[in-house]
Amino acid sequence: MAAEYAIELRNINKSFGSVAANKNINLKVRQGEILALLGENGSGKTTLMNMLSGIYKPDSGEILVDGNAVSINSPEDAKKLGIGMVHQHFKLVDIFSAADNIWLGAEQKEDSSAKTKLSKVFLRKDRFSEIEKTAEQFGFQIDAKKLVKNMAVSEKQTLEIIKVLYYGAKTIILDEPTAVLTVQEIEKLFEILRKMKAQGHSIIIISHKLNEVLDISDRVAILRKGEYIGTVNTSETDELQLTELMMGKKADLNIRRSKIEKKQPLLEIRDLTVKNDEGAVAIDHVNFYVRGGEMLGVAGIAGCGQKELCEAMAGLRKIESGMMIHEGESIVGLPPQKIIEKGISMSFIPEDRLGMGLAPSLSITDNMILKKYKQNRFNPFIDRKTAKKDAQEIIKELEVVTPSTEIPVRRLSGGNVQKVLLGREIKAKPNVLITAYPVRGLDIHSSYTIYNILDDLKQKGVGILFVGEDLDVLMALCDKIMVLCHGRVMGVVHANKTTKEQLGLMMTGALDLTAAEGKAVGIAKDSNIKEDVQ
Amino acid sequence: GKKDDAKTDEPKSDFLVGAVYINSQNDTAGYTFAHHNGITKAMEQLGLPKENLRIVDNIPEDTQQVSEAIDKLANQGCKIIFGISFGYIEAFAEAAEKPEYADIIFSHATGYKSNDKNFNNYFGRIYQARYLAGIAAGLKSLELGNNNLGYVAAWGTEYAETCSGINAFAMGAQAVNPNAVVHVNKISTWGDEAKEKAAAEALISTYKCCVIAQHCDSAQPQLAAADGKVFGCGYNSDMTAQAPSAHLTAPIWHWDVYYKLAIETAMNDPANFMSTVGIYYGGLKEGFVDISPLSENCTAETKAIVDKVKAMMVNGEWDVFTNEKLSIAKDGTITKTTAALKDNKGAEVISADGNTYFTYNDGVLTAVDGGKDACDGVIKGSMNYYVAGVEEG
Amino acid sequence: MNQMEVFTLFLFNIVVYNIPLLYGTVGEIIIEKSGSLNLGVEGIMAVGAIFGYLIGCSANSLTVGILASFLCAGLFGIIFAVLTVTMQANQNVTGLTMTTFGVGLFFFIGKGLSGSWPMMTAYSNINDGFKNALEIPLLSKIPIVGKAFFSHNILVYLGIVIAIAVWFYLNKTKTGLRLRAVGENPGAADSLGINITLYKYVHIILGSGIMGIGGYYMGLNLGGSFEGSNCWINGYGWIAVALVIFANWSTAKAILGTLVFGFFNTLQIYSGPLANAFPDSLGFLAKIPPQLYQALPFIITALVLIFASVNKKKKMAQPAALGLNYFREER
Amino acid sequence: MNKTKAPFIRVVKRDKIHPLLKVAFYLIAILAALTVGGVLLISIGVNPFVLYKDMFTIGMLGSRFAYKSIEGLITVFVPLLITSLALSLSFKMRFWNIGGEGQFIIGALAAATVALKFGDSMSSFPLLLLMFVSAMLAAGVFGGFVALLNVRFKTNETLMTLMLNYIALYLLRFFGETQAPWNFYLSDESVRPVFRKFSEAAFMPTITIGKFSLNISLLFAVAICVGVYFYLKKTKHGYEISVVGDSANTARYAGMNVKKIILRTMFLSAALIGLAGGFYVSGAKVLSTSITNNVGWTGIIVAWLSKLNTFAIFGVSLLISIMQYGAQAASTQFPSIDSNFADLLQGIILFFVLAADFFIRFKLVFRKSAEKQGGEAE
Ligand SMILES: Nc1ncnc2c1ncn2[C@@H]1O[C@H](COP(=O)(O)OP(=O)(O)OP(=O)(O)O)[C@@H](O)[C@H]1O
Ligand SMILES: Nc1ncnc2c1ncn2[C@@H]1O[C@H](COP(=O)(O)OP(=O)(O)OP(=O)(O)O)[C@@H](O)[C@H]1O
Ligand SMILES: [Mg+2]
Ligand SMILES: [Mg+2]
Repeated sequence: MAAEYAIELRNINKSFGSVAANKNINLKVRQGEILALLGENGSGKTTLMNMLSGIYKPDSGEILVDGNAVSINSPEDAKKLGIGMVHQHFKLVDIFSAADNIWLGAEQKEDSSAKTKLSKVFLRKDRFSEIEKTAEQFGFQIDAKKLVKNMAVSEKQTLEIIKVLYYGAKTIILDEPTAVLTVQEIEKLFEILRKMKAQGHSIIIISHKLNEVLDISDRVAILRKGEYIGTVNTSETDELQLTELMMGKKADLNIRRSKIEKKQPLLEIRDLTVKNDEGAVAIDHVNFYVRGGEMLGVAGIAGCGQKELCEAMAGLRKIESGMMIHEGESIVGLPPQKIIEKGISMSFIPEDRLGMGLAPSLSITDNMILKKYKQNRFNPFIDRKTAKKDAQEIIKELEVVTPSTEIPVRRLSGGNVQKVLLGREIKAKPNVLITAYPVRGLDIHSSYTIYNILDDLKQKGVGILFVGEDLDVLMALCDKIMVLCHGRVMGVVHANKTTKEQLGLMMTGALDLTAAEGKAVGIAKDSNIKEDVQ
Repeated sequence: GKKDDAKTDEPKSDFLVGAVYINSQNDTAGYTFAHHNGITKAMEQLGLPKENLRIVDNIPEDTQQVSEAIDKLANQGCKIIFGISFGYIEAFAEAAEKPEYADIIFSHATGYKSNDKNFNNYFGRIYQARYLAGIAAGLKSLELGNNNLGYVAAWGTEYAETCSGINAFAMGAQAVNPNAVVHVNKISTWGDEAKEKAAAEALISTYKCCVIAQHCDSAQPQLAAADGKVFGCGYNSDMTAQAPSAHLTAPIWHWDVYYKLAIETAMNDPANFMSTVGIYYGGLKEGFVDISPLSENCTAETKAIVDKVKAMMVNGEWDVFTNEKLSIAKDGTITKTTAALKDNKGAEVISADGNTYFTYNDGVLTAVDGGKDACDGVIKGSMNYYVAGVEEG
Repeated sequence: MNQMEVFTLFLFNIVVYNIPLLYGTVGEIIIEKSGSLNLGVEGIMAVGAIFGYLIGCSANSLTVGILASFLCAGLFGIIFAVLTVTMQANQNVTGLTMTTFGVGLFFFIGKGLSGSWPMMTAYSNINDGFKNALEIPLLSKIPIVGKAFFSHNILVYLGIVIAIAVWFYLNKTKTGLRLRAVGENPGAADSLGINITLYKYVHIILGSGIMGIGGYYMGLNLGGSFEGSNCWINGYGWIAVALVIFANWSTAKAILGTLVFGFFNTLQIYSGPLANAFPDSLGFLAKIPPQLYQALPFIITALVLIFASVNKKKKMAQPAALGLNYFREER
Repeated sequence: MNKTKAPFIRVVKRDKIHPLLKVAFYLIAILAALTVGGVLLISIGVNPFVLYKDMFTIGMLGSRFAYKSIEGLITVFVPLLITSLALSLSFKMRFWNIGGEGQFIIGALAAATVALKFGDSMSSFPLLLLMFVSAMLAAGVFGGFVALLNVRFKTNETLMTLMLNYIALYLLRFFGETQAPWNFYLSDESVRPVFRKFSEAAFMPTITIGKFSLNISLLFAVAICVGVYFYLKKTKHGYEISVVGDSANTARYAGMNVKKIILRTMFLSAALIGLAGGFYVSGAKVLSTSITNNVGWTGIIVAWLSKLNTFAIFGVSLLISIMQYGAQAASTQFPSIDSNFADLLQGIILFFVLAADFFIRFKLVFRKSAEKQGGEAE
C-alpha cells in the first residue's frame, strides 16, 4: 500500500543571497489529487517546485516521496523519483523537432514495448512515428517532426506535458501552464489533467487565475511572502477567501470602469495592412480609432495579428499600406523613437515575458530609463537619479518584490518582472497607451492594481488600446471591444451591450458585424483626417 | 643567497656581455643557436664565466621592443651588447647615440650602420663557403648525371644576403658542372618549417633536383632530401646528424672568431674598439666562415677539389664575385678565365675588366660607385640579380 | 617537366600539409557543440604533439604515438573543462591561456630535450609507419586523383574517418542528439536529467584529444625536429578555430573547408613549379607577391563567409549556448 | 525506493564577499602559482626567489638605469591598457571583436603613412594630430567594416576579425618586404628592405623629469581610461551599448537604432585600438612587422579577467605588463630561462587566478556542514 502522501515537504528553506524565497515550508500532496499552489508574485512558488524537480537544492529541510525521505540533487534524481515538471519558461531545444525533444530524455525501458523498438544508440527515422503513437496513447495529437521554433505556445505546452508523461512521471508539476493559453486550450488541458488524476497521478498546478484554480483543483495550498499559509479544500472555499489568504488582508474583486466624457480621437488607423515575419498578411485593411479617455479592448484568438498590430503602431514593423494618424499627423514610417516622443507608449508582454521591453541583465533602475533616456537631446549623460526615484516609486506603488532597485530584472520572479515593465510605461505619461496582455502571469492582487492604474490613466484623458485574452476582464474594464479574426476586424461593440457568446462568435469569424452595417467602418464622425488627405 | 655566496667565493671577472636574440637562447640549431654558441665559446676562451652573459631572447625586429631589451641589458650592467638580427639596426643605432650608454659598446650583426665610438657591425663572407658547397653539389650532380640542383631560400633577390648565397652556390656548382641549373624555391619567411620542407619536396619532385641546398633556418630541407633519396647542403650547422644519408656539407659560421675579438677588445681596450675591431667582414681567411667537414656521401676527390679552392680563397688568390671564373675539371685541374659575370637575363653585372659592379635600381641596371672597392658593398647590401643558371620557381 | 605530375603533386601536398587542420577543426566542433568556445586549440595541439611524439618514440610505435597524443591532449583539455565547466571561468580567457601555456609547455619540454633526443628517422617503426603511403586499392590507380587523394599516410585517412564518424555521431546517434541539446539549451537538457557536466567534460576531452592527434601529425611531418624556433603547430590552431565557422559546425563540411584553405595555403610553394609547368595559363602565379599568397587563405575564407551570409538566408548552425557557462541555479 | 545521498560537496553562489577576503583569494592564487612555477624553476636549476624578486621589481633593483625600466614598462602598458579598454567596449555589446591585432596594425600603418608622407613638411603638433586622427579613422573603418557586414548580412564577426588580423599582418609585411619605387615605407639607406625611420616631428613627445622621460601617451591612456569609464557608465551611448548587448530586441523596441549603435561602437572600439597602434609606432619611431607584440590577444585576456570593469582593466593590464616586462628583465641572467618559460609561468598564474575567481563567486558547501546547518535551523 502506497503512502498517503505522494510528496511531503518539511521545513523547507531556500534563500538567494539576501532574499529568503522559501521559509520553513510544509506542504503535503496526496496520492492522486490535484493540488493548486497559490500565491502572489514572488511568493516563492516556482522556487519551491524547482526544489522538487531538482533544479534547486533546499538550504535545509526534508523532502519525502511516497513516505520515504529523499535527497533530490538533480533533475535526474527527480525523474527517477517520478517527478516531472512543466516549467514556467519552457525547457525545449528550439532547433529540434518535437520527437527529438522527447527522445532526448527518454531512458531505455525493458518493460515498455513501444520504446524498445527505438534503437539504443542510433536515431532512427521511425522515432517520429513512435513518438506520435505514444502521444496518442496519452490522448494528444502532435506533429512529431515539427521544429519547436515553429510551434505555437500551446503546442509547446502540449509537448512539455507529453514529455513529462513519456518519462513516466507519477507526480506532475505545472508552473503557470495556463498563462499563455486560450480559453479553449485551457479547457483541453484541464480535461487531460482530470484524466491523469483518474489514472492515479498527483498533480501540482500553479496558477494566478482563481476561477481555474476553483475549477480544477481538489485542494489549494497558499504561500505568502515565502511562507506557507495553509491548505484548504477547494469545495469549501471561494475566490474572496483565497485572495484574502494570499494577501493577508481583505480584497475587493470588482473591476472599476469609470465613465468619462469622450474626447476627440487621438489615434486613427485607416486601411492598415501589415505582414508578419513570414511575409503573410497579418493585419488586413484594418480601420479603428482610439479616443482620449476611452479604453478600446482588442479581443481575438492568440496569433490573429495582435502582435503585428502593436508593433506596427510602435514603429517596429513595416507598414504595407494604410494610415496611422496621431492627433492629425501621420506616424507612418516614423522611427520608434519619434513615436515614443509623440506620447504613444506601447507595452507588449510577449509569451516569454522577457522577450521585449526589458533588458534582463540590467538593473531595475537602468530599465526605467530605457524609453526616455533620449529626452533632452543635448545632454549626453544619462540621468540615473530620476530613474532610481522612478524605480523606487514603481516598487512601492505596484508592490514589486525585490531586495533593491539595482537587482538585474532577470532575477525577479515572473510577475514582478512584468510590473516593472508596465510601471515604466505608465510613468512615461503617455497620451495613447497600447498595452497587450498586461496581466499575463500576474497575481490577482497585482492584476487589479493594474486595472485600476489603467482606469486612472483613462480618467486623465489617455487613450488606451487594451489587447487582452480574458473576455470577462475585457467586458468589465473596456468601453468598447474590437474583435480581430485572422487579421481582420470583425466589428467594434460596446462592452456593456455585448455578450461573451457574441464575442466568441466574432472571434471565430462566424459573425461579422462590419458587413452588417454597410458603411465605412471604424471611421470616427469627428475624425481628424480630412478627406482630401486621402 | 646562494648565488651571492658563489660570487664572493671565487673572484671572477665582472665584465658582462649582453645579447639580444631573435629566437630562443635554448635553440639547438639555426641562426640564434649559432650566435649563442659563438658567444659562449668566445667567453670560455676568454675565461669569462657563463653567468656573465646576459640575454634577452625571442625579440622580434621591432625597434621599440629591441630598445627595451637593450635597456634591460644595460640595466644589468653589460658593457658590450650584441644584436644578431638585421632588423635591430635602428634600435642599436639609437642606443649607441644615447649619452648614458656612452660606455657601452653596441655591435650589430648583418647591418650597415656604425659610428666612430661605440657602434659597429659585423658580418662574414659566407658566400665563399657557399661556393665550396656548390662545388660539392656540382660534383654530386655530375656523378648522378642530373643537372638539376634545388635551393630552398627564405628570401630571394630582395636580400643581398640570400641572393649572393644563391649565386655563389650556383657558380660553385657550375665550376665543376657547367650545365648545372639551380632552381630556387623562395618561401618568403624566415620561420615556417612546414613550408621549408614542402618547398624542398616541390623541388625534388617537380624538377627532379638531385641536391637540395638551403638558406633557411631549419634542417627540414635536408630531411626532405633524405626522404626523397637525394642529397643536400645544409646551412648554419653540420646537418649530417639530422640527415646522414643525404647531407654533403653545410656552409657554417665560426661566430666565436668575431665574438672573441670583440669581447676581448671591449674588455681590455674599449676606447679603441672602433679602431681595433671596426666594421668586421671576415671570411674563410679569418676562419670566420667555413664548410662543415664533407660527409661520407662525398668522394675523396671532392674533398681534394674543395680544399684546393678553399686554399685559393684563404690565400687571397681568388674570390667569387670577380671577373675571374674558375673551371674545375674532374681531376682537379683548375682553369681561371677572365670574363664578365652575367646575370640570368644575360646582362653584365660585373664588367669584364672587373672594375665595374652593377645592381638593378628600380629595374634599371646601374653601375655602383667605387669600382673594385664596391665589391663587398654589393655582396653585403645591394646584389639583387641571379647569375646565369639560376632559375626562380 | 611533366605538367600532370606537378599538378598531382600540388593536390597531394594540399592534403598532406593541411589535414592537421581537419583534426583541429573536428576537435573544436565537438567542443563547441557542447557549448564551450575553446580558443586554446593551438596550445592543445602543441601539447598533444609533443607528448604524443615523445611517448610514441619511446615505444617506437606509431599507434602508441597516436594514442598518446590523443590521451595527453585530452588530459590537457581537462584543465579547460575544470576551469570553465566546474569553476565557471570565462571561456575566452581560459582558452587563450591554454594556448599560452600549451605552447610554453611545448617549448619547455621540446627545448629541454632537443640536445639529447634523436630525430624521427631513428625510430624506424614510426618513421616507416608515417612515411609509407597506404595505397587504397583501385582508387589509387586513377590518374592524378589516385596519387593526390588515395595514396597517403595513415593519419590522413584517420583524420577523414574521424571527421565522418563525428558527423555521424553528432547527427545520427542519441548521444550526439543529447550533446547538441547541451550546446543549444543546457537548461532544457539538464531538466531532462542529462548530466551537463559529464557531457561537457567528455566532449571537451574527446575534442581536445582529436586536436592532439592533429598536433602529433604536424610533429611527424617535421620529422620530430625540436630545433626550429617556431612551435610545430605554428598558428594552425587558430586557423582551425576559423574553419569551424567556415564549415558551419559540420565536420563533413570541415573536410571541404580544409581542402579549400589548403589549396591556397599550398599555392605559394607551388606557384613557381605551376607557373613553370603551365607558362601560358598559370604563368601569372609567379608574379603575385608572396605576402598575397600568405594572406590568400585568409582572404578567401573571409570572402566565402561574406558570400555565404549575403546569399543564403540560411541560419548559422552555431550552438545557441556557445560560450555561455551553465550554472543550474542561475536564472 | 530510490534513495540518493546528497553529494559530498555542493557549489553555491556567494551573495557578497568581503573585499579583503577577495584580495586574499587572489593573493593565495598567485602564491600557489608562483610555488608551482618555483618547483619548475628549481627543476631547471634556477633560484625562484631571485627570479621572482627581479620579476616583480621589473629588474630595477641595483640598476643604474632603473628609470629606464619604468619607461619600458610604460611602453608595454599603454598599448595593452588602451586595447583592453577598447575591446571592453565591443565586448560589452556582445560583439566579439577579436581583431585587436589587425586593428592595431592598421592604426600603426596609417600613422606611419602620415609620418612618412608629411613628416618633413609639417611641424610636430599638427603632424602628430594628423597621425593619430588617421590611425583612429583607418582602424575605425577597418573594424567598422566588420560591423557593417554584421548588421547588413549578419556576417560572423569573430571569424571576420580573426581573418582580418592575418590580412592586416600580411599587408604590413607586404609594405615591409617589397622593394619598389613607390614603396615609401622602406628606408633608402638600406638596400635590404627595412622600414624607414620617421623624421623627428613624428616622435611621441616626452616630458623629462630628471633622467626619467615620461612618454605622454601614458597621460592619454589614463585619460582614455577615465573617459571610457564615463562613457560606459554615465553617457547615453554607454547605456545603449549595454542594452544592445543584453537584448537587441529590447533595444529596438526602445527606439534605439541598433545598427547605428553597433557600427558606432565597433568603430570606436577599433579606432581606439588604432590609436594605441599610432601611439606605439610614434614612440617606436619606425614600423615593424611585429608591432603588435600580441597586444590584441593579451587585451582579450585582460578585458575578460577584469569582467569588463574599466578600473579593473587598468589594474589587470598593469599587472600583466609588469609580469611580462619583469619576466623578461629577470630572465636575462638565467641562461636556462627563455621567453617561452615566461609564457609558461604566465599561463600558470592565469590558471590559478581563474580558479581563485571561482572561490570568490561561489562557495563550497560540504554535506556535513549542510546537515548541521539544517539541524540548527530546526
Ligand atoms: N535564481 C534566483 N536567483 C536570485 N533570486 C531568485 C532566484 N529565483 C528566485 N529568486 C527570488 O526568489 C523570490 C521568489 O521567486 P519565485 O520565482 O519562486 O516566485 P513565484 O512565486 O514563482 O512568482 P511568480 O508568480 O511571479 O512566478 C523572488 O523574490 C525572486 O526574485
Ligand atoms: N473606436 C472605434 N473604432 C472603430 N470603430 C468604432 C469605434 N467606435 C465605434 N465604432 C464603430 O462605429 C459604429 C458606430 O457606433 P456607435 O455610434 O455605437 O459608437 P459611438 O460610441 O457613437 O462611436 P464614437 O465613439 O465614434 O462616438 C459602431 O458600430 C462601430 O462599428
Ligand atoms: Mg513563478
Ligand atoms: Mg634568459
